[in-house]
Amino acid sequence: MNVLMNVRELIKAHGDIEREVYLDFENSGPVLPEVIEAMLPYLRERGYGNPTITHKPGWEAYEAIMEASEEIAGYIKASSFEELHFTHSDTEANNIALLGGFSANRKLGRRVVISKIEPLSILFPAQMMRKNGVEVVEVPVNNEGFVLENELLKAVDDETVIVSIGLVNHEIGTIQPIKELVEVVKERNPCTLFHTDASDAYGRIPFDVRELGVDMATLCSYKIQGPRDIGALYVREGVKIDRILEGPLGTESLWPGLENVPGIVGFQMASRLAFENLHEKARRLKGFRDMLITEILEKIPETILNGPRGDRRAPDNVNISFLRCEGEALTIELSLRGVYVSSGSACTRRLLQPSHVLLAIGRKYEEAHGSVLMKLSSKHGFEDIQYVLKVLPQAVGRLRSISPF
Amino acid sequence: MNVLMNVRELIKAHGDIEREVYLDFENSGPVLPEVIEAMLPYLRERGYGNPTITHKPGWEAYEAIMEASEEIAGYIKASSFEELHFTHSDTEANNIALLGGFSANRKLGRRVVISKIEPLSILFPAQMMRKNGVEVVEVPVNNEGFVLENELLKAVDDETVIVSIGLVNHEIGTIQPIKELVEVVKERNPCTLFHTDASDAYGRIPFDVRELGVDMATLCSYKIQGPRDIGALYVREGVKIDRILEGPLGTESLWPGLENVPGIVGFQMASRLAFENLHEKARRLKGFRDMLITEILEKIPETILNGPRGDRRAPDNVNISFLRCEGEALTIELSLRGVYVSSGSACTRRLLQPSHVLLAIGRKYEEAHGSVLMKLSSKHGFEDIQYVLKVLPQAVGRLRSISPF
Amino acid sequence: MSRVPLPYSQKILELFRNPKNLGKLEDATVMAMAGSPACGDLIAIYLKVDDREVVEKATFESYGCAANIATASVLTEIVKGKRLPEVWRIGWKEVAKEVGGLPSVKLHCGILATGALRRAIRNFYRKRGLKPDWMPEGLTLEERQALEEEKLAEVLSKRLKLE
Amino acid sequence: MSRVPLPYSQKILELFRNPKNLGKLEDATVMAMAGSPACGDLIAIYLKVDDREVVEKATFESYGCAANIATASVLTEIVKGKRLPEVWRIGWKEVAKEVGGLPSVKLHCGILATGALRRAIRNFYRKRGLKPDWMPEGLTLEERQALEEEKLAEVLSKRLKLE
Ligand SMILES: Cc1ncc(COP(=O)(O)O)c(C=O)c1O
Ligand SMILES: Cc1ncc(COP(=O)(O)O)c(C=O)c1O
Repeated sequence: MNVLMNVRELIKAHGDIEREVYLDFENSGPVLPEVIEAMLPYLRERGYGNPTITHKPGWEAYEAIMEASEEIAGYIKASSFEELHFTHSDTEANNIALLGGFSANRKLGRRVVISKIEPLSILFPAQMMRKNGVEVVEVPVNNEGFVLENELLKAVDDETVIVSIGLVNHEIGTIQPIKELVEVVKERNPCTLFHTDASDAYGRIPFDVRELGVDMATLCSYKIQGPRDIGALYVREGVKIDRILEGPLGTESLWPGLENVPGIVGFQMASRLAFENLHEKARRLKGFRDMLITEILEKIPETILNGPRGDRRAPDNVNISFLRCEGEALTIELSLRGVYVSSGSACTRRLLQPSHVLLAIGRKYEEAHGSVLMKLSSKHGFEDIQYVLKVLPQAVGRLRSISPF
Repeated sequence: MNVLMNVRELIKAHGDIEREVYLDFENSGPVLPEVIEAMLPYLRERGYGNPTITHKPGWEAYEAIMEASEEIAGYIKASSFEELHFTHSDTEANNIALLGGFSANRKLGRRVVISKIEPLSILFPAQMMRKNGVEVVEVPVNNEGFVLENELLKAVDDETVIVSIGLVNHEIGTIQPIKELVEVVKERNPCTLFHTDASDAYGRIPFDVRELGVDMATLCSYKIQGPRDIGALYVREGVKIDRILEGPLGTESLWPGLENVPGIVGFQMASRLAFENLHEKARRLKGFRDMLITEILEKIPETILNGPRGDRRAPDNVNISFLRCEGEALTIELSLRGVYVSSGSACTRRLLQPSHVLLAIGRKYEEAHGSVLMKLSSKHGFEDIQYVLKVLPQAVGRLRSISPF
Repeated sequence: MSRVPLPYSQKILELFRNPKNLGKLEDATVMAMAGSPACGDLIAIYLKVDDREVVEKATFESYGCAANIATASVLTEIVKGKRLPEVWRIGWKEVAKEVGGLPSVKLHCGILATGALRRAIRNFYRKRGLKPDWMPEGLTLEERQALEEEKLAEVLSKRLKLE
Repeated sequence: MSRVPLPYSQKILELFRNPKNLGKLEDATVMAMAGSPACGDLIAIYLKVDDREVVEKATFESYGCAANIATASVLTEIVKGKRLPEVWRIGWKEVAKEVGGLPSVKLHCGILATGALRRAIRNFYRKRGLKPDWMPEGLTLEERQALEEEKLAEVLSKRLKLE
């Protein structure tokens, strides 16, 4: 297979790298060793049954799922473990919240409101709904990514079934004042359901679903270095959601089929690790984050920070546009030096357009094409940051030296 | 949590068991050690990137997915790796085949034909489609579970978009003559798509999708002791399928979101192990299968075999009804003795009705309630079979001694 | 959004393994059944009642799941030494509580045992041509539930044959 | 059901890292650009052409992805020593083949470089007031593609501002 030969050569071309710094936790990441340890017994010898069957390996599976539900429900201060539903991913949880939430509550109206900077797993299902006759309104944001409250108020009407606005933006780290936004929405229409994609908040900043007042919230495992293919949807008691697929029901009622017990146990452990000393770790992350931002903006000319600064920005998020530098070229240039990032360039995204989030905060196309997103993990150390700061000017410099402008 | 206390006590009540024999591979099972070994590097340190991002950990992920596609496509003799699409499960693959297959080809008509013994992951989506106005016809089977060809011929009309009939029945092991059925269908309507759920065939009996002539086939990982939460849908080149969910596309185009690389690698290894000496293992399995069937029918009175015998039955499938014995009670009774099985009783299934498969082959309700399904693995040995044969009469005897009739 | 199965309590498992008052009662004054093989749950209750209408002994037989067996075991314990009017008042809730709670999908098993018991009491008085004033004319929830279940199984069985 | 990205060939990565003929050509006879910063792909081609219309030297500058850089590098190699009529005939397919194949989502990068080259050739003749008979009046596929991409970016940019 030609493709396989190509990719093997690409990997080989990296040779021996001085240091590797993985900064693409937006898009995935290695699973933490403690998480793998926790999963192994459930892959090998425990709870390998189907939790709906009445025998020991089934009951063990059931026990594991209930324990994980209870623990994870606790981290987001849900009223009960019954409000937490595991899904195969955050993508799936977002789809269920929108499609299943709309379908179960369609008598409330025919409108869905989202912000202009939601991830594709919200934006694309919303666009699919629009094709099927649902009114979809995309509320604009300001140049730091904060939703414009007056625009939100205008968008919500008597017919609005669901509003979905992310708690922490996945690309530019804007921490949305969700509690206020929920109040704006509920005051206008108390029946409207409020969903928040909290994938980028969970395990990075503390939040309390009851205090926020949301009806649904999406949680993600891989973004906190848990296993892939597991996520969760918090659904406040009393809120109705339809299933999208059908099949044999397990203990989870939002999604048919066999529960991924090892995945659930891994998600539980990743959550536990993330919430251990959350504040302390966030402080440390912010230190590294600001070091990266300050030094890059200072040392590399023609750079722009995307998203807000300080406490209104997620502690792990660095997103900077390098003018006269195309993003995909930059990710490869950096990969060859052992630094792994992603970009909002049209080229990396394999869509015809650059990041809709960057465009929504007013970046020009050429600014969006040159953007680089770095997401820090609490496993990163000072040397990692220094290495990035050493390598980045070389990579940017090389590409700019090629550019015709 | 009350539930958690209960389940812990249930597990504890098992105490020390002389021997454990897991026979519920229908519903899940432990992952093989070699499979876990293959997955570990991809959880820890390799290919942990997103395969759509242009950096080393992403390319490694891409490489892993392509290698797995190619290998698995080879086992079912697909024309190309591009015909294989990973999904989160067999349940999901079946849903995509029906819902996505119908939606993309709806201009071909308004009918879907399935058999009366399809699994719930086919039956329930079909019922959902029926609610939405699709004509769903369920074709009856004979008392061994073979689809009645004349009924199939009657069911397929000019408006039939999809026919879905499983290759090996999940409960009674009937090996359907799919090639013939495809011919019957295609002769009547060459435009009709033929899907087969091959979850219970893959890795147990050899088959060739091109020889069978099917347009789509579902494969399952956990049933061959691979990881859960991974499956695949074979889609013949040229056949169109719509996505059901929307979101960021990975290398897989049927399902949005981040690919489960460790799961894919595990599925690949489980497949490799299953296809190693497939014929030899099948012969050995058939020996154990027939030993169980013969001895149980001989030694325990009032027992009925469900499904065919000999080469028309899956090598791993034993399904027997024990009259005057309720199935759920029997699964618990056996669990306490270390033998783990499932039952077609209404009670285990947590539906109001016993197995629709057993009813479809003409079993009475009381016969279906007393059914026990055992699925063998090639890891089972002679001692395991002997232990089951020792314990089963005790369990059945105890329950019958309680029965009022 | 109903969560599926709450697992059995420890007590149910214990009573499933070692049920009390098991078996036919040879010198029973009265017996009754509820459920059917087609339901997957059938329970027989045997009562030995003395002249003062006190239950001297109660036993059961069961074809059914663990919940069915455990509730019958508990019920036959509770009734011992009680007078029939008092026995009549034992509702399914009490039995369910006594076994440490029943998973919601299993409530009908608790109801079935109580239904069989009430049927036995009715039989007792019917045999003697009596109609105690404390006994309602119409069927109670428990008896109706048993009846419904039996009918459902019958209907489903018939439908199956028709096809 | 289009599979997303075919990864780059080894050759593209190699040329991305060590492109040939890089940089402005100070004594260029003619130059042309294709693409724009807004597209995320911009390429400049410089040609030094002698009196017999032979390309003595070709260089390029690029703002764009690895495919863009690699195809430009290959193209500037191919044209060297060739006469312009021959250079004109180099199509994007040839360039794509030369870099070991382009992922389908990246084909437009190969086309862009060829588009820039053809524009440079047109410029060469236009400056001299010539109209060689082998040069088509209308735009070729490669030139149209470049134009379309530039226009698309412009339209999208404008739409963004209007909102
Ligand atoms: C920088 C960056 N942001 C965002 C995304 C994905 O965004 P979304 O969640 O909108 O799919 C990607 C994916 O490729 C990316 O590379
Ligand atoms: C014996 C038996 N058969 C089948 C099933 C599931 O069947 P289906 O694939 O139709 O959901 C179960 C599930 O509980 C079972 O226990």
